[in-house]
Amino acid sequence: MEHNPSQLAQASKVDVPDIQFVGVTKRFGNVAAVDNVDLSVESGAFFSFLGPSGCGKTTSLRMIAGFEQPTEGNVYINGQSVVGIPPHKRHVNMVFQQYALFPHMDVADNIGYGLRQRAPRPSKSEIAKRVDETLELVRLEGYGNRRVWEMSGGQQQRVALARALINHPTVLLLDEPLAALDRKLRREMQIELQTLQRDVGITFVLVTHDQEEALSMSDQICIMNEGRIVQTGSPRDLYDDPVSRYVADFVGKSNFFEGDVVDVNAGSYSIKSATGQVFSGFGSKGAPALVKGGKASIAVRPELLSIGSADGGNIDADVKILGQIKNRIFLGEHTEYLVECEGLGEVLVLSPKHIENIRGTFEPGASVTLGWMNDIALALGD
Amino acid sequence: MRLYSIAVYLFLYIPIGIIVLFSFNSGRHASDFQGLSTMWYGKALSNPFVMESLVTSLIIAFAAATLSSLTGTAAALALQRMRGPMRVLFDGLIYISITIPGIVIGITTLVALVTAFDIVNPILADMWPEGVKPPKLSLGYASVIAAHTLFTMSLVIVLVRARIAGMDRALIEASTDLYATPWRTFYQITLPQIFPAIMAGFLLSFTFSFDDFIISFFVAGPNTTLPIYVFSSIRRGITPEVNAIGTIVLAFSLILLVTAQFLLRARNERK
Amino acid sequence: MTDNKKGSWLTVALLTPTSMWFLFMLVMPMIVVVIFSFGERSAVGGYVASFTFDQYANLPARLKAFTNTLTFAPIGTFLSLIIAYPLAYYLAVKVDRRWRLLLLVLVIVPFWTSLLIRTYAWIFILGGRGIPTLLEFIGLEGIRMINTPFAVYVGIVYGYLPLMVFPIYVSLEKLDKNLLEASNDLGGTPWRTFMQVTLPLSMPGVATGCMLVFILLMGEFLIPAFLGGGKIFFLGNALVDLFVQSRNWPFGSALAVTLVIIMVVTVSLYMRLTLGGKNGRDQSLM
Amino acid sequence: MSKSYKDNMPITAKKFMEEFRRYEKGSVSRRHFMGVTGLGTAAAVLGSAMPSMMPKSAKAGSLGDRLIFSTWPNYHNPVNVENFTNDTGVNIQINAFGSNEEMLAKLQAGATGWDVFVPTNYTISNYVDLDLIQELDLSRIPNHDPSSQNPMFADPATVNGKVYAVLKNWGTTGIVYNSKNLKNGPTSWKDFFDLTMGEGSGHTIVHDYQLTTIGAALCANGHSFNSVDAGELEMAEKLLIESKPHLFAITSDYQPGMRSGDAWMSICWNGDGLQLNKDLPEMKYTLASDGGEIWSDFYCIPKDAPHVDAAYAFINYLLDPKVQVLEFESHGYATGDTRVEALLPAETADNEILFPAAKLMNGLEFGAANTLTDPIRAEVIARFKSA
Repeated sequence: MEHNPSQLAQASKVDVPDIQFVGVTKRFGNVAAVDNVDLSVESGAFFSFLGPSGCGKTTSLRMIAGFEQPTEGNVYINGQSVVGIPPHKRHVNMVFQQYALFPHMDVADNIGYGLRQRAPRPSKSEIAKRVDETLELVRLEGYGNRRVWEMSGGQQQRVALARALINHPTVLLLDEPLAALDRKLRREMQIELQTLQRDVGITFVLVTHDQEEALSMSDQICIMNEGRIVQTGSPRDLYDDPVSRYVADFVGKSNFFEGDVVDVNAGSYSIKSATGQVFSGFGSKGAPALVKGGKASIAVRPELLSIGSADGGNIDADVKILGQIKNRIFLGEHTEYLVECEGLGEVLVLSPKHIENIRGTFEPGASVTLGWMNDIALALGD
Repeated sequence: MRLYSIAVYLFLYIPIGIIVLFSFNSGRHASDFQGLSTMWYGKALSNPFVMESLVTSLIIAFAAATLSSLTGTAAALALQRMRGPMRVLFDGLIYISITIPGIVIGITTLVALVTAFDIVNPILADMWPEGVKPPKLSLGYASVIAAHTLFTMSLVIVLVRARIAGMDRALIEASTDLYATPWRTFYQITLPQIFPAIMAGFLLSFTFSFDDFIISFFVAGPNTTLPIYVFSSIRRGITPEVNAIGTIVLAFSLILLVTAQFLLRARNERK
Repeated sequence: MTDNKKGSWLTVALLTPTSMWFLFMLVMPMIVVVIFSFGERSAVGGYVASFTFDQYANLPARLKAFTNTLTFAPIGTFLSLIIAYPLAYYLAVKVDRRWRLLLLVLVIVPFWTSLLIRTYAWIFILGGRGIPTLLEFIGLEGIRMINTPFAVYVGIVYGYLPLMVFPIYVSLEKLDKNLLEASNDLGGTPWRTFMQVTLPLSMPGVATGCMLVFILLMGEFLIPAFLGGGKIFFLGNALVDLFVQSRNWPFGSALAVTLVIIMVVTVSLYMRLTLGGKNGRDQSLM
Repeated sequence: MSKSYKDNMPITAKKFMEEFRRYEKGSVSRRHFMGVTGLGTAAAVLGSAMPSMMPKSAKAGSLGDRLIFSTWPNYHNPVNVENFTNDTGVNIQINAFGSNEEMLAKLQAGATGWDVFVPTNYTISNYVDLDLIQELDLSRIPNHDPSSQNPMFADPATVNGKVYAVLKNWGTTGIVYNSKNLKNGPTSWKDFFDLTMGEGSGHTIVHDYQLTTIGAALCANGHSFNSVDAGELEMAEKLLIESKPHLFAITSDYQPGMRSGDAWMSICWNGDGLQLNKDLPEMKYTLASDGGEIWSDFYCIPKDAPHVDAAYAFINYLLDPKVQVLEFESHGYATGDTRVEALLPAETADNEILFPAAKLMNGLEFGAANTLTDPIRAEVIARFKSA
């Protein structure tokens, strides 16, 4: 485990990750907010920390920024250890959750703030020029003289971005930057952030509890729980190959059928549920192997379930279970059914529009058959 | 509701009206209205004692307000980062110095200072070389300012601390994140943020000190503040001069307010 | 580590002036006064060292001052509250935004002339040539106002009204007007809306205002002296009298110590009751 | 007329801000800024209104530039004080006091900084005993002429053969009453208290310090004005407390109450009596047949006076007969100095309030030294006030 990234850095500059955590632990009192974390963020990546509140993602971000110092372990930025280095000496910048714009300064003064702290200080005209360029970058031309409180939420967000980006930091940190925006604006900003990141080529590190946000923007997502990293990977990896029920549950929606592992066969598992039915599923890539006799769940994504009439005749599936429709929600491009399956609990099914069009919809209360193919079912530990 | 409010404003302003009206009284006694005249303004303004006591009050109020703004702000900044028994001790002292009546501050300060001077002055006299007049500690500007500052400093601490507590900590983090050193963060971000509270503290302290009678009465030593002058004039037959002084002070405060408003507006327009 | 060390040095440096002030202007004077309170008055006035409880034993000689202070202070506070509240409510909720600031400033303007002079104006208004003369026109003769408890209460309410209006205004101003509409919308009569929504939400302001006024009234000296004609004695008056007329320092010290104890105990109790402990303290005092 | 009124203003707001900016940036000198903005004029006007603010270094001679003077309110002619300042360059700070006890309290607390103060006859020996005042060098007060002084009033200045004070003026303490409300005015302190608890209930003022109020009650009981006898004082306290519910006020500021008509009767010094009577003829000043106070006030120099030379010069100046005439016109008390009396209009000598008939004076007593410090009297008045 012990290696020295700065030596590596000298060996080949290109391979040095922008951010690297080695055995980082942060304790507040007796509580470990971050517990022995190793990770690295490649240069130019859009990297997200995802997890529920209190999982340690914000603390990790704050250790990169320098607001917190690790209790144990080492944080490297650009191959250099930054432990003990205060925030103002780190070449990273942050976009704060509530933006933290300076209320007593106008927009231009906010954006130029970082430049003004430089020694030697750039000339007034130089600062003004860079501020104008950055305003343009975030599409706020001409807003320089506005007071920050006169700006809308989305505009404030851009000012905060501009204030950080103007410094061309090694890494831009974003702490739940979209949390304060309404749904529609959030969607727009997600796209905008992604585009911006590609344009400026700076590494972005985002903290969010919103899986949709993380999935849609990031190259790499690090899912955390109780201070530890659960899984790191691309959005697709996480969705298709979650290493645990926790990840599958957090990334997208999933149905779980619990039971005991009764058979293990070359990466495929058989799990006996409470109803006595035996389901099989594949183990996930990168997940620890399940043990026979242990507890596990079969995970099936709702969009991969088929739904058909109670006689079960018209669906093509390896496994079929019976249930009764409890609730139905029409969502436009698909219909969402909540089906009560005796002994297995509630199962969520997403039925696409084109199929509904052909087959017709099921009314609440109707008895139905649910089915899936064995090769899409995953067997996951907790 | 509206009528009620008008009645309350009348209640607040009738005495003021009376003061102003009587200041134009040409008679010798405040409550004997004998005709309009501005003679008492002339008398008040040319009365060196009125002017001296006004200047004394201004000096004391300004010094107390400045001192308490500085020490109070410093203490509020320090206390905000402090925990444990020392914090509890300071909280207690602040609480007590705000709670105890001015009259008790005046008396305790008088008693303690007089006792202290009785001990220190002979020692000073002994220490000084023969033939040179030894310095002698006594009541005066320093003692009033110090006594006023005890109360006003705690006032500033409470005000500034509330402001710091209400301040977004992220602003400070944002500043350090943007390469500002702790000192630059302090004067570029923290100070402007808490400045309204410091200013409010300064003004409150100034007002308190300027209007204080009872503490000054005990510890002002040879100095006569305006309230002391007014008090002693009132006790043995008030003349319209006192009303004229009151009106002048009121007018002066109003002019200050309007000027401040004007300057603020000018600054905002520039922005 | 060095950062922490630097931080603690800074803390000490920032606190030094304040600590000096507390030590030399509060703690030591209180100690001296406590010592004095066990002494004796010298033959010509002043203090003679001694250890006796005589001064404390003589406290009942000022019983009336205690009972006066402890009746006038709470009643005066209450009167200020019931007169200030509707005004604060009017300013915060009813009045047009454009006029609000002006009207607020108008509440403080009277404070910019000496309390002494303003109180003195009341001597005239309540005196024989003032309101009683007006009352004679409508046939009410022989009404005396000045130098009565009524006059003292008028002086108290007049002197402390703004201190009550401001905190209440602040807490009412923060109140979300939607809440009032919501309550009305849910069928609350205006009175019920007031009792169940407005009043509870303005309690912090009420508590702050009451405490400010109460603290100041407990040490009041000028208002009873001027408007009570020297007949209505508060502890403040008794104290001044002991130091500047009788020159009985030990007895004055004992009285001062007693007053401080009463203040600290009543105010702590009050805060515990209304604010539920420590956290409310800062807000409550301002 | 077509021009805007603004043209006549010393400076427009905009111009002021411009100038202020320039001043801030340092491109303008302070003098220029003051001149352009008119602040210089304002400062000059203010300065001239505050003569004491502008040190008169040209005139400041060997006397120094300041003097602290503690006296009673409305007891001096401001013109005199101003003239003295103009002549000598000594600025005078006046502290006003309402009772001798208060002056004593201040001096006992020490560190007053006073250079000259005005005590009443009966307090002087106390000050000497307490070592609070200094012996006067009369050669430094050439305007003081012992032969022109009425010894009856001037004598308390000499203690143990040494002169510690010089006479300012004298007066009596009697009763003022409103003859419209009280047809049969009081002639004694007994009447005073009887009327208070009877016909005039709710309309009487007594003083807020010990000597006169306790003295009046003592006289009403047939005792000496100056008694320190515990039994007699107990009776006096009883009378006072009994009368308290019937009082209008306990204050030495009795003129407003009398003038407004609220009060009908008060313990009164003759100078105030004179002032009241002059303005409102129904106000009658009378001495009580069963006793009362006669008093004289003095100039003294405290032991630790910081400006002794100025103090002597000031006292000497105030004793100049012509200056004393001006003083008299301001306060209305007889000076006890024949040189001054000679300069006053003839009718002054006939004024009964100023100079009461000898038979009335006979019952009056000078305040006794021990009343000032007596602990029982101190506690009696305090208990009465807080009862």
